[in-house]
Amino acid sequence: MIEILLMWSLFAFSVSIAVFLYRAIKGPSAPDRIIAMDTIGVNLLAVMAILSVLLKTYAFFEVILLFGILSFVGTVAFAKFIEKGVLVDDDNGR
Amino acid sequence: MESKEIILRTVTKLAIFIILAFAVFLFLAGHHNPGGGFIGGLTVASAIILLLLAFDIKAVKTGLPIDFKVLAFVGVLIAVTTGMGAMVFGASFLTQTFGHVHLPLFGETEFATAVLFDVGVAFAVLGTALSIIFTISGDIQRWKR
Amino acid sequence: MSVVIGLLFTIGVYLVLSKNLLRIILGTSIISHGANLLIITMGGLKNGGPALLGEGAGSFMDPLPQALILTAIVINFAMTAFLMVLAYRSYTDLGTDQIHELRGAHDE
Amino acid sequence: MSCGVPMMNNLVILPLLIPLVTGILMGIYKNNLPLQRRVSLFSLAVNFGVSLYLVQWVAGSGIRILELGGWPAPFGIVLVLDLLAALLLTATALVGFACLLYAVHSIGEDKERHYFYPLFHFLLVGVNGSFLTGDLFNLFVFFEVMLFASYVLLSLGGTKIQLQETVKYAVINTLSSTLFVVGIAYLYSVTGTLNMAHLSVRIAEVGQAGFLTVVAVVFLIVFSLKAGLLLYFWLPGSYMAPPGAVGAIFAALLTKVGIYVIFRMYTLLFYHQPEITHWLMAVMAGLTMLLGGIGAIAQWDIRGILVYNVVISVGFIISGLVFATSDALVGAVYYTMHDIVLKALLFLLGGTVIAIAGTGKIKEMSGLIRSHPLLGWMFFLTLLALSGVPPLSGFVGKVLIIKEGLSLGSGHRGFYLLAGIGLVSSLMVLYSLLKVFINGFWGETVLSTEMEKGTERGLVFPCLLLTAVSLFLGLGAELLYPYVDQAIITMLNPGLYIEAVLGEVF
Repeated sequence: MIEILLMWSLFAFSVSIAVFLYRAIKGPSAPDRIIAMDTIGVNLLAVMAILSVLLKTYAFFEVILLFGILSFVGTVAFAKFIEKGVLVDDDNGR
Repeated sequence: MESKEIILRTVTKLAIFIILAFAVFLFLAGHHNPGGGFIGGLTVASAIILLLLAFDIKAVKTGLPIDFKVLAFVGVLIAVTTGMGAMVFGASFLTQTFGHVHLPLFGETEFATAVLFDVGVAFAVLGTALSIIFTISGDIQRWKR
Repeated sequence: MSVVIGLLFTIGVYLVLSKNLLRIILGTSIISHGANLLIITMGGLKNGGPALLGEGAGSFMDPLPQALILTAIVINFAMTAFLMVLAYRSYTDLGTDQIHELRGAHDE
Repeated sequence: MSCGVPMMNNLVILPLLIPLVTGILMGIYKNNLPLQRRVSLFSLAVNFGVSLYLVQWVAGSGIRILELGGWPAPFGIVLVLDLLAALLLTATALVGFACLLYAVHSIGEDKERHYFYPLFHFLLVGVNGSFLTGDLFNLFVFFEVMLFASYVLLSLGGTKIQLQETVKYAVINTLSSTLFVVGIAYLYSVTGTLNMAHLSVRIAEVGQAGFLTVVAVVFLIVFSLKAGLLLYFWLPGSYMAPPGAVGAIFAALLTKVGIYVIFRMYTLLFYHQPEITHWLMAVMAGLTMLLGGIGAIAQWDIRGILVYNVVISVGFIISGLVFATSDALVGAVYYTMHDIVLKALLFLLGGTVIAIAGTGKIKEMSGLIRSHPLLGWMFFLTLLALSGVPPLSGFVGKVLIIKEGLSLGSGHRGFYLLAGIGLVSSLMVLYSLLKVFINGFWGETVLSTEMEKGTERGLVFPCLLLTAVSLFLGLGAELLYPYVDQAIITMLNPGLYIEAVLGEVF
């Protein structure tokens, strides 16, 4: 029973990733794209988590964490780039 | 302009420790599980990149007065030296060995020379990634002016 | 799988043949990905657990292609980074990112 | 399966480790230039000594292998040192020493600060590793190390020409490396192994059917791109761009690594269908020599002439492999060694001439022999050696290859043609270099000593060193012959190589 549920949720996540992918490609503005990419990242995390339940393995846990960190840093970088036009300040407000 | 990026900075201050702890965990997990020097180094690098994003080059450089290019070379040197260590004991190059050490706090602990190799790899990865980031971001600054 | 590889190679070759330096670099990168995928496919897609100790050991996959790809990816990453820097330098120094403008003029 | 005392086998990795560690140390102490210069030279001298010892050792006790990490051969990574590799290692160390000595005096402090020495040593790591490795994928890795160092060395200094040539060179080599990976993937799918000895066994079992021949041709394309065999179109531009010392080490080593790998692959792995692969190679070699010769004759820039000479010699060496008799192979290996030394010498001399005259165009220079007699006569000697005039080093290789070609020609008409092209190409080499000599060194002295753009001080000694070696290669051929002869035995009998790597199991 739980497996069918997991399968269906995997399917749902795939659909949502596809939809977000459309937004990321089409997205009229840059913030749209960034939010879409970030959400794709979150969805991927969820997919990995479900997979690790399905496959009954702990091996993906580190991957999930690491992916979360990287996606977080990436989103922050993009957001900052949009806001300020630079990624890394030379000397910030001092 | 003091209030700038206050959310980002606060989150960063908290998150940096989590990320670094996770990096150490990944690094140490590498012996029997997925993980190891490469990913550990990259995770530390991502933590420092987060610092760079939230603060600025100057602050990070005063906080971490390390030349990352040198760090990369030192890392490779460590990795190579552990390989050569095996030659001293008459085994083939890169042969790794391990033994059990009794540490006061952790009890019976496995200690392997592969860890030393991994330290080298971690340093090399960290150094390379960060020197690339520093170079590029510095270059962009110069270019904008 | 093979279709995807073919597709990747097609895209890559198309990009490499274009005039823009950035596109060429992306093209080489995509072709490398195609080659990596080829290694996986050629290594044989088999049933079996992931190549980890303790995880369903006994029937695990052939880890060699994975090791090869890991190495190839690292190398490809380094190459792409270097080419990007090179393209950037040639854009700032030579003032162009069009490959046909990088032609000739050796001894002049 | 490990044979011998493992401690002793660790010596095999020394030619790889010495430059690696030196390169790393140079990277750490990157601001201490005097230290860098001394340690670099010292390490290369040590490397040369070790290589000489290895030659003796392997000649005495057969092929040596080192299983990295103690993993037995078909599974782990293995380094194989046979006599061919040892001889080439020696030549590499020697040429590296001379080029570095030249570089110390010519490259300029700015480049020295920007990791010139680490890159130089990493280049040598790549080259030595390619010679030593017994594993196809490892070969790819070492190739990449070498290429990567060469990209950076090529672009070091960042002049316009260098940048634009590096772009082309890097893109082409990336593509050919990708093809290499593709070839590896196919080979792995058919044979399920990447260890060269193991591959040889497996290929011999299935008898190199059609698919494997296709793979062989893929590899031929890859390595001809790297070696500049027919697919040399990237070579002239990129070898002309860098400063003299870098150009010399490129010309001496990079193409030779490609040639070495072609030797290995087509004597160890793909030797079952010579009528396809070797025929293809014969056509490519012939065309390479002809086109390279025409290019050399057409050039009026001293670097251009030298670069096309590199192309010619690649074709010539490969034609030795095509003939594939033991004498021809001896000639090819001998000529390879000679060519490593002489191409470095030629480029160093060319670099010196350019440094003195301040221009590369031979029409604008004249009469240099009056103010620089030593340089002039060394150039003349090199010229004679390269075109194969008897007591000098080019002669032995040329005569062996062409003699074999002519004697094989009775069986196959094409070999006559190839040998003939070889002879014609010698003439082309002679003509093109004489053009440099006559225009540059003879005639009226237009440049007085005060007007010269640079000096030859410090630049002549490495040239002298290489000239001496070249003379030794020619006059001491008798001394060297047994070693080369023994190196050939492995090439003709893949069984020896396989037995050394895999033990008696197979």
